[in-house]
Amino acid sequence: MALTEELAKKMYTDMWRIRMFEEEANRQLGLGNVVGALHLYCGEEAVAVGVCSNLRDDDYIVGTHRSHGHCLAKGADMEHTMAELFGKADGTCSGKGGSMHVADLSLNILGANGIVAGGLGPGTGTALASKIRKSDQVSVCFFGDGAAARGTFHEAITMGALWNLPVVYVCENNGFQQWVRRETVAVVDSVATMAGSYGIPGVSVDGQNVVEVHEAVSEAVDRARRGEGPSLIEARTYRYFGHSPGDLEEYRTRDEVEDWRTNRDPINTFRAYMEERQWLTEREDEEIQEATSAEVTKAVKFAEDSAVPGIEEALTDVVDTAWRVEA
Amino acid sequence: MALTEELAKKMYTDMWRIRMFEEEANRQLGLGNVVGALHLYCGEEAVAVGVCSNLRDDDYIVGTHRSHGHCLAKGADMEHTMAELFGKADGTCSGKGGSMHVADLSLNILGANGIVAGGLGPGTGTALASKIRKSDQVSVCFFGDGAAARGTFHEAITMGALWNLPVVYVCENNGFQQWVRRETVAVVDSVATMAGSYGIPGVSVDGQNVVEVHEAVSEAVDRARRGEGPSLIEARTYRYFGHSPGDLEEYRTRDEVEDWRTNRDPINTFRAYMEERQWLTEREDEEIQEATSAEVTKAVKFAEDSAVPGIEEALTDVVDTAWRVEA
Amino acid sequence: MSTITFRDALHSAIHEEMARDDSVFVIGEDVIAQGGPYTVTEGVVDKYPDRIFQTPIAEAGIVGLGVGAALAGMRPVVEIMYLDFITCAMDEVVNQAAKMRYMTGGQASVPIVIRLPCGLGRYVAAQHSQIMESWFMHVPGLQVVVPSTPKDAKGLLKTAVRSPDPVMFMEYKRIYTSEGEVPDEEFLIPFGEAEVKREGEDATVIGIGPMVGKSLEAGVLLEDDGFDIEVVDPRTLSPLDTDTICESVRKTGRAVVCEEDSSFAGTGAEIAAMIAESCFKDLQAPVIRVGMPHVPMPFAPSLADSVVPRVDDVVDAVRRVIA
Amino acid sequence: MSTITFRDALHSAIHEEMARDDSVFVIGEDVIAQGGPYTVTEGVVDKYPDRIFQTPIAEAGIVGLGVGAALAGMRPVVEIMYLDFITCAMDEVVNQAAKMRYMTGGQASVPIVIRLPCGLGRYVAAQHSQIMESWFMHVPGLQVVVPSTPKDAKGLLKTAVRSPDPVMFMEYKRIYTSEGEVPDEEFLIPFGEAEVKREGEDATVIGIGPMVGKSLEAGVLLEDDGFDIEVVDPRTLSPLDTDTICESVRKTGRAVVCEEDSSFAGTGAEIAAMIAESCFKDLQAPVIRVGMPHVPMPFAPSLADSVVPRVDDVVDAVRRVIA
Ligand SMILES: Cc1ncc(C[n+]2csc(CCOP(=O)(O)OP(=O)(O)O)c2C)c(N)n1
Ligand SMILES: Cc1ncc(C[n+]2csc(CCOP(=O)(O)OP(=O)(O)O)c2C)c(N)n1
Ligand SMILES: [Mg+2]
Ligand SMILES: [Mg+2]
Repeated sequence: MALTEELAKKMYTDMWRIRMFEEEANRQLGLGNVVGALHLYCGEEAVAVGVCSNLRDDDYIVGTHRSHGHCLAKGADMEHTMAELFGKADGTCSGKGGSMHVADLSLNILGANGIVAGGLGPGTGTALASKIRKSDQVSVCFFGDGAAARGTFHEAITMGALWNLPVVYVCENNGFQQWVRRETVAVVDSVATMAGSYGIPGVSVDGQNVVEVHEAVSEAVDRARRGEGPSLIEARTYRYFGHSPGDLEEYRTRDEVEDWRTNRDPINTFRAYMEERQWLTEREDEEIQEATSAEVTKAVKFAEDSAVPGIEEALTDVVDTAWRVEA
Repeated sequence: MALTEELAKKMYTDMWRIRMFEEEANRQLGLGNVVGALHLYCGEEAVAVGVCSNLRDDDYIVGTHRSHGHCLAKGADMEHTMAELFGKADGTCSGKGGSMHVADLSLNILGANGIVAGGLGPGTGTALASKIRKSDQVSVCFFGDGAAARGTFHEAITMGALWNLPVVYVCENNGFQQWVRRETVAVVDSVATMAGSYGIPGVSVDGQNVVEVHEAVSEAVDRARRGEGPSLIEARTYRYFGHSPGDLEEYRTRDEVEDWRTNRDPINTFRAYMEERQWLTEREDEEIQEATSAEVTKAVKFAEDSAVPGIEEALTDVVDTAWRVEA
Repeated sequence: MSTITFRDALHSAIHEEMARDDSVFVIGEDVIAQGGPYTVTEGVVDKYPDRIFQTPIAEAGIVGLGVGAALAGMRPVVEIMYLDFITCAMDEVVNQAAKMRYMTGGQASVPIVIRLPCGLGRYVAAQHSQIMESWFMHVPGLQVVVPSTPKDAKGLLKTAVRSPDPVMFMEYKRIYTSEGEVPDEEFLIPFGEAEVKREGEDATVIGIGPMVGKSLEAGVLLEDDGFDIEVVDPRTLSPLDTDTICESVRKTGRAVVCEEDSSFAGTGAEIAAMIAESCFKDLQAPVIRVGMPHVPMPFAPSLADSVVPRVDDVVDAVRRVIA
Repeated sequence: MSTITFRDALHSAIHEEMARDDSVFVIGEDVIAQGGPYTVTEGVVDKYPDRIFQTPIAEAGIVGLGVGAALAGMRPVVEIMYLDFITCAMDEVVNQAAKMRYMTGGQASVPIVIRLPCGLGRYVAAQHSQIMESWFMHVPGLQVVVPSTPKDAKGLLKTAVRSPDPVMFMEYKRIYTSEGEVPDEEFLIPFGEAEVKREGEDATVIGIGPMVGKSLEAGVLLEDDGFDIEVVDPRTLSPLDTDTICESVRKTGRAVVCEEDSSFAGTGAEIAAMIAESCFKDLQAPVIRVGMPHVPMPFAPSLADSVVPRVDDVVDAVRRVIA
């Protein structure tokens, strides 16, 4: 999809929406309103936004344990997403899923997944569905660099490649796998290398540069939509927060984090790009940030006001009990 | 290991031992003495022999569902192996394992495995044991081309490579995966290509040429013994029989099989090689074949004479019931 | 009515459902070649070449893709060549397929059928003979279906394909060739409805899968003892029709639960515990379980035959429960 | 005796066994960093840098390598970060580790310990809260160990490391920080020996894992009703000490089986069925099961707390069984 000024503004806004949503979620965690595992996406915004800016509403995405950003970039509503993190009845998943399972099926956001690499098979399966139906929908599977070691990565991509499915595999290589540095547990530096095992294109891009991500994905999405099969795109990125609550961050220095925040921040980088093209005035920038901030505040209010689910809710949605066949 | 005349004679003999053992097993299947799934190795002898001729008694091998050849080449006794296929009490596994689970732990033959790619993890684990113990034992994992699609292939080799374990991954690419041709279900032609995902050497050799296999594996075994890590070796080969009983062989022509049997038979190829070097007289060849034939006859007799296991045997060897700790 | 085999019943169910609904498709290993090891998907490739996928050997991938296709509104019928290999895809079954509806607060539906040829076949030992229904029963979100006759096989498979939730469909290999009467017109069998396959007064025998046939045979033999047994076939283990089972046990006062799988923490454990709790006052003897001993399947035919429960074992158990 | 936490008990068991036997090693994700999520392997890397392996995210590979190392005579202690992820390695557990001794006719020994942090923790929903002991019980060849106190944790883990056969070692996350007295001198706890954790006359409560503690609390509350319960902790589910359980039930005539996992086809099903069969004549009331309803673990703390069995549920069940 061509990067117009209009699209760029939307992308810039989405990056802020993710950034501010995540920072607020973290604050709410501190307040005890959000509980459980909370894997924050700050620092990686250019990936979700660079990818989803190429997608139609009816395209599919599947996420990871770190998926608030994917959902928001694909169009999920902030209020219901926040309410889900709060475990409230108005959450996208009625409070039953939480951070690791946020999903909005109405937008073909199949959702976060608590199993590392758990989404690659199902994501590829949505592409199989599109192929059978001869629709021109495209599917995107997000996954972390750690996920690339799992067998399901290998099996899913093998089938995606075998049947030339309309799917784009997007690796968010943030250099960490929970509390360990990638280089201590991985055998190849770039996940894109692995594309060779599947005979599909593999490219590595700067995940802090939303334009670079957008363009690489644009090509891959077009290819997929034309029925020419999958691609593997690695975006090199970085996460600002710890893996999730309880991370002592012994595996990196504060300086390292500071360096990325200062010199490679995806929002700053994109702002500079837009300013250069005179696509963004200072005033517009302020407006975007203010509006986003207000959106987040409203989302928190919504989440706070939403009811705690009634305990009878725990017993529903196991299977569809209304369904019957006649003998 | 250098290919001397003496070693070559042993290898030539071993190829015949496998060929005749398998043909006899097939005959016994027809007679109803052998039952169950029987995956025959005829046509692929050069792989097992080319590999195992580089191994010491204390090196480890793990096999596949098609492993009689691996066991015999590593030194397993024909009588007990045949008795195992007969389901007799004197079988290597007391009749409890059968063809898909033949094993001889005393020779560090960890055995056949009924799960495709099921042996790659355990095989790599034996190499981990050798590394921890600082022994210089080497482990070989045999697997089929079909196994390379499974996630365990990916996970096991990743760890073998990560820790530089003394293991050689030997793919027997016979071009078939049960009743389908490899090209219809695989995305890359050569399994050796996949070595790139693990940063280890990957080579493809003519699996019908035992000398070529022997030499490639010799290098890989030396590398492993020196502590320099794993290698992936693909041997291109062919199986003469159907996958297992019940295979209608609709996926290939008789001509194709005949062509391999006539023009690319591993035993004929090796005979020619030895004759050229004057390592094998006609007389010796005859003697080898006669002795092997006698060995097979003896093995069948042994298997026939062996007792059917008593039904109480079905209830033993689940766990070691003799083991106790004191409170 | 026509007399057909269990295999034919499955075969025609798949063909009928594929004709009826474009979203039904087949995926699995060797499902085109020879129509799969049990020829159940024979001919599908000719009629629906775009709706059958012959896969690499990658069970986790197969089930994973099936889950995704189902989430996207398709109806995959997955064949796992031997049930034993589903162990390679348990995350996909348990953490993905089974929980998706719940975790999304009811948004998602995963209409996947996983066909699982199981049990002792032609003596292929410990890694090719397992059953494990009790595993699937224990997982909320999975439906577990165990047909024992061609009629049930057809009616239940057609229902399974239409179900909005995942179905683990057990196919005992040894009964593929068994025959039975099947209606010629279209029919469905609802989940959660046990069938009383023989009426009797003296004891209730609950049979799972092939143990239904063996229990019926036992019923004939037991007539010589003057015992008249009732045979109940739950047909689906989850949901489990506790009403029908309990009604029978309340009538007879005695129950034997028969499965081919090993008893320890098996299917029979749930059924026996349920009966012992619900029918406590009516029970005149302890509920007896018949099953395999707690051992892997041995290879040697002599050994394998000795551990799989037989008609005799049912007869003995009934005698004990009545004695 | 010293008072230490459950986590400390596991930690010292591992350190002691590694000091005693060079063949013991640790493998798992993040086991070096922070000593694993529960810090159980803290300090191992300093003392035994060559005997701890921090892995990629690859559970099938981890367990697979463990099986191989065990076959080669080592004694791996595997950490699976959350029990739920063992679903990614079920072939390795079920078809490889559990069956190897049997399939080789007794030649092979697979002394592997798989540590499985399980159950509800800090509200992490359906894919991070499972238990599934009944799965492992159902697999011949596996031993299933469930400590409920620091003392049992230490003694049973040391025994597990020495066992020649695979052990599934359940660690309920919510009791890592619970405290208890542990002997200062070395000790082992044999498998297959239940412990009566409270003596009583009126009813037997069989508690699994954290339900032991809840049952003991219930015992105190029930004193007010004038009820004196006996609490039996099986400690290992496979092998299961049926003698101790039955002896207690024969004495009290009443039994309640309590687990945190969902009841349907769960651990309690086996125990209840066994009691109902073995103690039929002595039972004065049906065996009651307490467990989670048949649902995945919901995320919302309010919901999660509502489905995990509490002390009150035990109290209610005892009142019902005595009524
Ligand atoms: C199968 C599985 N194993 C382990 C975990 C625990 N876990 C959750 S996230 C994570 C690290 C994932 O690393 P990566 O894929 O690189 O994603 P990132 O967190 O860096 O975004 C681990 C080990 C899990 N959720 N699932
Ligand atoms: C996990 C698993 N899936 C499927 C099978 C059934 N199966 C047995 S052998 C085989 C084909 C294996 O092909 P390959 O690895 O190339 O070995 P080959 O038979 O050609 O020697 C299949 C599908 C199995 N045993 N295990
Ligand atoms: Mg990462
Ligand atoms: Mg092959």
